[in-house]
Amino acid sequence: MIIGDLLASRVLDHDGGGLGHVVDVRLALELRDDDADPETGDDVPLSQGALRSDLVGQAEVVGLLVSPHNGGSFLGYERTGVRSPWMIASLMRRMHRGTFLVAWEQVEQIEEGTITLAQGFDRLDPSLH
Amino acid sequence: MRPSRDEHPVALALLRRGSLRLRALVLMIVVLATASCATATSSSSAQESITSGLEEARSAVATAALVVTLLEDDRMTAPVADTGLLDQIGVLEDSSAALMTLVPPAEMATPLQQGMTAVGTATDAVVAARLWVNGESGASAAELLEALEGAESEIDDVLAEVGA
Amino acid sequence: MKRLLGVALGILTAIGGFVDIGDLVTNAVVGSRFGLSLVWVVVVGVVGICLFAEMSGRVAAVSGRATFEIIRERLGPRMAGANLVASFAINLLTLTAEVGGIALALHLASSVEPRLWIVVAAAAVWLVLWRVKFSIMENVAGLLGLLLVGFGVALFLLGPDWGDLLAQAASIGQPPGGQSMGSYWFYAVALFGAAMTPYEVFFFSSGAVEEKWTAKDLSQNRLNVLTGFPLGGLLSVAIAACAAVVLMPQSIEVSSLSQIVLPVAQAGGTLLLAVVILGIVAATFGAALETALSSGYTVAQYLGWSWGKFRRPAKAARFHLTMIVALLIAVGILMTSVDPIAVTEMSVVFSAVALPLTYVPILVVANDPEYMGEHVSGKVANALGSVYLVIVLVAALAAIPLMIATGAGSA
Amino acid sequence: MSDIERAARRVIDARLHLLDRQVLDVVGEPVTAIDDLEIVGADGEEVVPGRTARVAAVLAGPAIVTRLLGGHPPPSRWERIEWSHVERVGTTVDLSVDRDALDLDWSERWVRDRVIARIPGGLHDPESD
Repeated sequence: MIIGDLLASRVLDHDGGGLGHVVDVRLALELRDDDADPETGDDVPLSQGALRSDLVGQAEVVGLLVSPHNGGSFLGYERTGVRSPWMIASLMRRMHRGTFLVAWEQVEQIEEGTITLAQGFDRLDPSLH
Repeated sequence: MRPSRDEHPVALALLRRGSLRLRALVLMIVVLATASCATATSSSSAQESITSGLEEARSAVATAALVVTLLEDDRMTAPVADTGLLDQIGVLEDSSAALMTLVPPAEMATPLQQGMTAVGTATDAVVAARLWVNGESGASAAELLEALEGAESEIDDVLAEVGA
Repeated sequence: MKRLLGVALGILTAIGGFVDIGDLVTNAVVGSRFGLSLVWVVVVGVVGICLFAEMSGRVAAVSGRATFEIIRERLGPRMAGANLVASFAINLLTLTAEVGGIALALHLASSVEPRLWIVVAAAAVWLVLWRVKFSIMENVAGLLGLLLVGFGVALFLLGPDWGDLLAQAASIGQPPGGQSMGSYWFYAVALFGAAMTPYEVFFFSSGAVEEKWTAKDLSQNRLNVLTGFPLGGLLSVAIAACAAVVLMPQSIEVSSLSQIVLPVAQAGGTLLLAVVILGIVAATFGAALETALSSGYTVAQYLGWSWGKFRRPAKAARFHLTMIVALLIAVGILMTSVDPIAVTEMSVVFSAVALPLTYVPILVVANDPEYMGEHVSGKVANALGSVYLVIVLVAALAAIPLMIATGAGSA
Repeated sequence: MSDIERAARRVIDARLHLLDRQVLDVVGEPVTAIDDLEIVGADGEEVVPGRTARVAAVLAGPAIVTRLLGGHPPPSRWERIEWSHVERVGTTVDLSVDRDALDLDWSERWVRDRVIARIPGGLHDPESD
């Protein structure tokens, strides 16, 4: 299965009621010990500097993000604390208000284009922080 | 030049099948296409076409006069002058082609005829100037400028008559 | 001292690199038809390109990610793919116009058939892309392009009525007699598109990665952008003013490169004319390099290929192949004896149409702390950025309807 | 419950943080953009909804079709990079292998060997003079 199969799928509750569409797939990355210090200083290319880059192991699927509105792009605003520039940020928030996270364990069935959730699934907070 | 509805089978098919918005769009495109093909038949748009063709020609003659003056004053090199005049001969060709392909209503036939003659005079004058630039003509700069000026006023006369 | 020289060099390069065939032609056409009544658009465009180039340069330097990588990350493969197709097509049009511009300028200097020059020009562009070091390429083209200052000199030698020019510049929204309002706004969009062509941003941001900018470079390049582009804008205004002073009174409408240099000849004679023609060759040559590179940058960055002039060609094979193909297509288009000036006018208008798709992702990522850390956009940059978001959207939406309504400005 | 949950981990969203990002090889040379991700069940078999699932591979090339147009190219045509080769996840995804060791870079190698390397100067280092 590929992530592209899940994205934009319709999401139904156990009784077949529509909940929205899958907009993203949440993963948990196993972190390994990291000894490497980012280089800093005036003469080091900035791009090699302090950007977060983690030494990772396995990546496990932990849940699906479901938006009641559409499967479109978020431009990265919805689940982070970024609020500027105001015009675009507020538009994106409005477009994806009501987005929730559902745990992978509560996904019952996956068919082509349609995903059914288990009875009594929980709507979890979608934010990453 | 006169597309009618039955000449647009594809558009018609779309009209029958499409959504309301699509139908409106197709209709608009057909109307626009019809309108743009029909321009030459109405009097006011014939006037517009003649005017814009003549204005291009006048700009070409004015450019040529400037080129001749500059070369005579040693402010310009012969290759630049030659290219400059060649470009303007191209402009005159275009404007003459634009006038020749018009189908004017009856009352515009005479000014159109005069316009084409004027563009012809202008072309002769610019071609003569180019010969002079290339050292192939015995004419003096003053004579050339006079010819160009004559062509310009001939164009202006027609423009006035068309009512620009 | 060396530092100071570096700054000076950067600024000079930015001035020379700002003006390309699009700016040359559009400014001269506008000057001959509308006088200086559209100068305000050049001002708006220059502030916009400063803002936009600064953001994309900062994003590229801090995150190491060039513009088109970001566009795909933020817009997803579909919308970014649409942007890629549009940007590549516009880039190709602009490249075609620039190569044609080099050929026209050389034709002007020599009377040798432009078709011959097209082949020579394209081959020379490719050779530079293939062989020459990035910084040398950038500096030489920029410095020689600076010869366009000849237009400014010409303006002073012409001794115009400055008060009248100022009055023209102040008559915003009031085209001179005989010109329609539709054409006026059409050329406003075209001028805006000429100043804010997306390729400048692709080139600028990828250049930041090519040259591996450091924190030190970041401030220096901000300085280059903020002084170089406005001075380049002054060059554009000088071109328009020359046309307004000499050509407009004689109702000469600019339709060819040879007309653009007439005011220079009148003011400064053959010497100044030679200087300006050399400047036009250099400026269009530099822009041809930038657009050819941009065609490679956009495709390679979208698909994740290795790219960059700092690599050996064999280490960025598909990138180099893309540029070769783009150049061949440009030559092919020019060989159909299409008028490069007409191509130029098309490319600046479509630049305005496609601009939002490139502008929005950059604006967004410049605010993302995951990419930018402490270098995220400040309040001023965001306020200006939002104002320009509106301008960019309005210009993009208005471009096509204006083009249809005015017959591309001919009405 | 998985091992990852007990170890240090970082939660990310696939589309936001992985898809369409640039993949670099062990020396920092670009390899591809991430076109999709393949997910498998715990022992590498097909995904069972609700049961542990993890990312098995980064996909490139034809797999992009799913996200561009929908539909599904056959898995035999996917160009894969095993997830075990993924070393770091940041604004780029960094591999622990050289790009020449990967199958999916064939088109770059083909263009290099058949076209670019045959043009004089194709191996010339532009920074050397």
